[in-house]
Amino acid sequence: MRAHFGELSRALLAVVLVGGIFAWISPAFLTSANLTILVKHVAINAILGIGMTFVILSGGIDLSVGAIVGLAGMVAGGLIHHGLVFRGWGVVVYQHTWLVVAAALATGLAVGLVNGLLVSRLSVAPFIATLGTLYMARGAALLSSGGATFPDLGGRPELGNTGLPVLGAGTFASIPLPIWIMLGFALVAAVVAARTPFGRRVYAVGGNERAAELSGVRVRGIKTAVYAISGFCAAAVGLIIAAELGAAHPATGETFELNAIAAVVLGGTSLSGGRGSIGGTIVGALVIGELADGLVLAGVSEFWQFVIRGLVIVLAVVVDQLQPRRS
Amino acid sequence: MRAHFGELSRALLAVVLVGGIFAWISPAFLTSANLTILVKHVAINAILGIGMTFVILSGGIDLSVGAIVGLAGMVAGGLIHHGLVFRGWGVVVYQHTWLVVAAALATGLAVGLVNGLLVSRLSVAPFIATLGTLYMARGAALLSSGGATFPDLGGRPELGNTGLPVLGAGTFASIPLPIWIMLGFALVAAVVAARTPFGRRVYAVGGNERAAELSGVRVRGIKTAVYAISGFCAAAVGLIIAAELGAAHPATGETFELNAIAAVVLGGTSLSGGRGSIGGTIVGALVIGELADGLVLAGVSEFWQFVIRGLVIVLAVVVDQLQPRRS
Amino acid sequence: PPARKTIAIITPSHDNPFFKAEADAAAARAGELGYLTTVNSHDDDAHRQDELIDVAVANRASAIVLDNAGADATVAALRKAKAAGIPCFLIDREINATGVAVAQIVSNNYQGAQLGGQEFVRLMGEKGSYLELLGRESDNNAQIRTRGFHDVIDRYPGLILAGQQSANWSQTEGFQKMETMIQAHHGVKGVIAGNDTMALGARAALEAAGLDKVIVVGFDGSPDAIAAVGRGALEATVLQPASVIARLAVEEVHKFLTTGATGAPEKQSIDCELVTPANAAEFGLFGRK
Amino acid sequence: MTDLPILEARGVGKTFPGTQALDSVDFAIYPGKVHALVGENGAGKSTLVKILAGIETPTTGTLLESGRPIRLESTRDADRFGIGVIHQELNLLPDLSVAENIFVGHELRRYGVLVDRAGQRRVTRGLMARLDHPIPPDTLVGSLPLGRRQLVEIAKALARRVRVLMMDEPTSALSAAEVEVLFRVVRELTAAGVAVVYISHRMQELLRLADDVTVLRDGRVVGRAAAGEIDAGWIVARMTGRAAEAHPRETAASSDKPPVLRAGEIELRAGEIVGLYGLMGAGRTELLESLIGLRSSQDPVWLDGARIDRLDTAGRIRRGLAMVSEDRQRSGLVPTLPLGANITLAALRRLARAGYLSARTEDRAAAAQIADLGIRAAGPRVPITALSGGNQQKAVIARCLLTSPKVLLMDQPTRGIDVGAKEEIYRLMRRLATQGMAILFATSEIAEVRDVADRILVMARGRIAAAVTAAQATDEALVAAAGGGAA
Ligand SMILES: Nc1ncnc2c1ncn2[C@@H]1O[C@H](COP(=O)(O)OP(=O)(O)OP(=O)(O)O)[C@@H](O)[C@H]1O
Ligand SMILES: Nc1ncnc2c1ncn2[C@@H]1O[C@H](COP(=O)(O)OP(=O)(O)OP(=O)(O)O)[C@@H](O)[C@H]1O
Ligand SMILES: [Mg+2]
Ligand SMILES: [Mg+2]
Repeated sequence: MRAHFGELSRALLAVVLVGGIFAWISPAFLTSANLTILVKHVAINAILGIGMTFVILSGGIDLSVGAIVGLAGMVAGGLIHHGLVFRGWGVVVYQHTWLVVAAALATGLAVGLVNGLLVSRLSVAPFIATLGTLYMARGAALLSSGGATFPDLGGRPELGNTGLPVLGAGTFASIPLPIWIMLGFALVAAVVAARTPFGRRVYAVGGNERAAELSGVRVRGIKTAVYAISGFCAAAVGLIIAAELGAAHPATGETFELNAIAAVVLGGTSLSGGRGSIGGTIVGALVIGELADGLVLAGVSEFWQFVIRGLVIVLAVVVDQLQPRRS
Repeated sequence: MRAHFGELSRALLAVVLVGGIFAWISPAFLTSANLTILVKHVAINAILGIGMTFVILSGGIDLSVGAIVGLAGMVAGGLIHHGLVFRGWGVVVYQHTWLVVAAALATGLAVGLVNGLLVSRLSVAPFIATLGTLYMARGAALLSSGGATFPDLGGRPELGNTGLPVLGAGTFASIPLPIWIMLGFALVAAVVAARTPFGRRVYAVGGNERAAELSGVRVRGIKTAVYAISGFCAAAVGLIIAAELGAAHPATGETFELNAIAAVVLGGTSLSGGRGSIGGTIVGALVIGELADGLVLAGVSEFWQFVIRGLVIVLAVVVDQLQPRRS
Repeated sequence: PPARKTIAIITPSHDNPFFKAEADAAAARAGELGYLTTVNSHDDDAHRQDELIDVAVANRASAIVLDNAGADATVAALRKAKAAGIPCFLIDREINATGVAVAQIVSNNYQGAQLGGQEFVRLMGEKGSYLELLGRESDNNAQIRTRGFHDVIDRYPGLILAGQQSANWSQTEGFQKMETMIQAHHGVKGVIAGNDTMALGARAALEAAGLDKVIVVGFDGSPDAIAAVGRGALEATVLQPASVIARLAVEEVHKFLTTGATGAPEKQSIDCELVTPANAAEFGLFGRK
Repeated sequence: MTDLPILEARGVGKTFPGTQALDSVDFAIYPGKVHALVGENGAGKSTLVKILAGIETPTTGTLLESGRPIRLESTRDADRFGIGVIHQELNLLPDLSVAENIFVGHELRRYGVLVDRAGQRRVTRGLMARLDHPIPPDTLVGSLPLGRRQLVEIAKALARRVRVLMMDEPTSALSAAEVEVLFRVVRELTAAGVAVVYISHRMQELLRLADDVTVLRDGRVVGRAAAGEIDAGWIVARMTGRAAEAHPRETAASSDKPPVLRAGEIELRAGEIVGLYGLMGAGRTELLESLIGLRSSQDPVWLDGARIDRLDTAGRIRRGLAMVSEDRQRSGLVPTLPLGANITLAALRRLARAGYLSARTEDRAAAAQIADLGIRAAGPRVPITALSGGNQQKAVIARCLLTSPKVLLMDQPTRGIDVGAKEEIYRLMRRLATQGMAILFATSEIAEVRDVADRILVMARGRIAAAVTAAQATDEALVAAAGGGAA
């Protein structure tokens, strides 16, 4: 994996370059407060990208992450607001915040598992399988509230379900929790990908499925697992966003999948599978996040933002390609 | 290609099944008026899918088609409304409608060429290259009018630029022109893909790039060409939509890429390249179009439409997979 | 017995409570009057709207009630419907043509924006710097609202627009953009937003940054926003009487189908109302209680 | 006989990062002659061929065509000079038909724009008939077994009118009968004045076919001679830098223990090496794949007294089965992983401590295998794709050995491996058998099966046609049994 280091440092160059330009345009860019906010915004896409990296390394793709973000937020919002309603018995059970969080994460995991089983057991093309669950999860999120927002996710002390907003607004060592969560996910994922049997098998499945099978890798199990991981990461993002806004909206996360995939690919992971790294994805997410926030700080108009974003994304890769490779 | 026939007929089964269900729910579904409208709606996605099929067969992907749809419409709209303004000379030149159409198509072709050159010459991953041009084309479309719509594309007789709306609203042999255009594109594309050296080489490049190169195929030329084709098709769609609406809006075509890719993949073309057919894409577009219109006719609520669309897309493939294969 | 007549109700996406309320109110009133309804959303995509109108024509709907997807891009589609003999009734947003729709019953966005602008000026005490969140910039209403705001606010030289960004009507984007904007613009005193969801996103960002004192004014009058105004999280919003308009439109449909005329001019404008902590309790789902 | 070489390399050198693949090599080929290129795995044979075919550009040196210096920038340049290649690694498109594969890039046309499909089919049928294998032109290449795909690759080269044909191990997946056909075709070509470069690790083939022999070692030419003047010993001595050694034949291990693997007619005892001999398409691959669980089988499979045919491949591997497949591109290598990770892939569970795979442990395990099997590579971190064909094959074998299987299935394990390395692998197989492993290996080479196996199973038409001990076996008996089923 040492080869990756060179690639990573090149991609980091893009981060520094883009950052440098913005720092020059806007003095506010390099303040620690802004950088903190920037990284906090990056966290969203980075966490999605981490799950997506596993999927793409295994040779698949996951379009459903954005819908899972929305659904997980709605599950949390619904449980905090209405509790679990058992119609027949006329009983309503409110969950403790931890249970709410667990339920939302479990939802993401479950949708991911469905993706995984569709892909691995029923041989549905990943694009189609996850497009299907995208629609279904989005539909479920909308149906859960009839399209409405669950506001005020602060919870009520008497029900023991307060505290969710901390996930979004809380800090530890004066760094926002979403950043810590991203760091935790990234660290675990980087180790899992690079230095565990599971991670290696993901690379092998993406590199050559038949060879992996003949090497004793349970290809179907690996494929199921990567989608489950991606679903879990997406649910975590759903919780963070709901916590930040203090509200859950069913359309949250629309088109997030595109940014997540872009972060992964910008980070040097090959869409055909088998090649790439978690570190690259984080750097890719940084480039995208820098652009999004930097252009806002620089006060660039919405329309020019499109043009510049497109240019920088392409240039980041072109410049990278033009450099002499040591192979 | 004989193998494809079996696949095609299976996919057609999905079309018939879904159609049958809708016909049973809604008596209006099987009227010739409704079927004509249905196919006219399908034409949009089918034409995009035809271009996309070439790209995907070659092992690439084109995310920029939706943005090209928007941009091509704006080019046509702008030329009809403002003509070509040469600031320095204070000259404004209005184009004849044919020139307007040509300019819009050339725009699509040009963006496609940029995609192709980025992918083939600069080795930018197709996802990133076309994501970049997506943003740039969308930005250009928005900037061209400051976000506003170009209304009344009817043109003025004294400028010789009337007639564009015919493209959307006209009929020939009482069948709307967009359907004829789709049929024309489909026929040409099917012959090109299956029966010409170019088409076979697209399959070869997608199947095994190295093998194709070693067999004397100009891989870079093929890759450039497929994106140009896709851009051209997208521009044609942009013109049709602008003609239908009688107006050009810069946000037209948002997320069209997803439906186009879905049509291609539903039609049995492999996202990893080298396998698939134009006929399959048309059938895939039919399934998607049937769902979109049928659910509306059946009076299904918006949120349930999501869920059902997701289910049907997945089921169409699962049922297909469960059938015994002859290999 | 003759089959019951169908009214096709087409609005933007129902994940926005405003359009949901509008569609629900129209469907409910139509049900009371004995009509069948189909309710669909065009997601602010003029092309999808064109398709939905096509389907309504194929389905031989008796009338179309439409909250449209673009003042110019809608005209051709409506002409088609008219040619097929289906009367169209526009609600909430108007189009740049007359004689195509039977009625255009709109909430006066410009007037509402001016109301919001005036209240914003008052809350700001006529001076200080402020930020603006715009809706999707390719959307007509985003442009009308910002024009309405500025036609009022720009008359006060003490009010300085420090920054302006589009958050595409979205709460998440409103949150993130506001977090970033306040990095570059310290000491802003107020935020004016093109709709309520962006305003609520901005409020969450300001709270997270400890800027509780910043004034936030929204637009739409969604139930969440009214509740937020009630408890002081938003300083004000502008309520568009969506439910009222939708019901009115259906009633005019009924009149038109039974008598051949609506008895009202084509263009009808219903004014928006300002919601403040003082009167928040008087409002319900996009209308007075 | 012409004096001027049709194609010549002068002082050609090629440096890859970390490797000097070729070092001032002179090499000339003449019309109507077969020039054999021999050398150990990684000696530089394929690299030289690729340079002459315009796929790699030389770092130093010049190329001459009929005495004139030329530059070959791409395969299309080579094509213009009438240079054709059959590559060591097959370059076919699995989703296209046989006919389409043969003509891709050089399609026959109708009306200038359309592919002349009827014409392509007709020519294809002619070519396959010439190769004695009438594969229908519309068959998808992906559905063909490896040997047949190699024939398609040969047909593809024949379809071009070439003046120079370079064949990089064209027979590695072919058995004796197909080799004879190929030789006949080569002789037809040379008779028509085509210059042929022929690479193979099978000495007997070389000596029968070649007019000239050039030996490469470590990227340098270490011997050049007319084929008539030399023998296999001469070649091997130049290749390896030492004299050829006769290998002693050890006897089989115990035979009274219960079989460790049992499936249908097959019984394998610990410490036993069983050869599976047969002609192309006899069904050896099918049999081995059903044992490892890649295909379903009717017969129950018993390993160490436990029934394993309900287990998936991973389960069987965990129980102590392992397989080296014949097609390393398709089911052997993971091209995206480096050499070390390719070697350790099947043994990750054993190498991990508490779920963590330390880089040191992994590198050490891989390095040990690299040394043990004599894999020529700078270290475990090099990309597997940078290895020569033979060394890639060794890496796949190393992977299987790291799982310490009880039963090792090897499908044509010495395909593309040089004589020296073959000896190493034979020695290794014997060593493993002595340590108690049971080995079942498929081969198309009679010499190999007689040298290495204790017992021989002959397959024909998908079933075991004969079972003999090595001592009883004669070439004639084996060939008769293998052909008998097909008659
Ligand atoms: N793309 C490459 N990058 C780095 N090294 C390479 C590359 N291709 C070949 N090599 C190295 O060049 C040397 C010669 O390789 P080559 O493939 O020519 O050997 P060969 O004689 O054909 O061997 P074999 O009989 O195993 O096919 C080997 O050491 C190999 O590792
Ligand atoms: N003439 C033929 N045409 C097409 N397929 C054949 C023919 N003969 C045999 N086969 C198929 O080939 C397969 C057996 O090939 P398999 O790979 O198992 O044989 P093998 O002995 O390993 O031969 P090799 O590896 O030399 O190709 C079977 O699926 C059989 O149906
Ligand atoms: Mg070689
Ligand atoms: Mg075989």
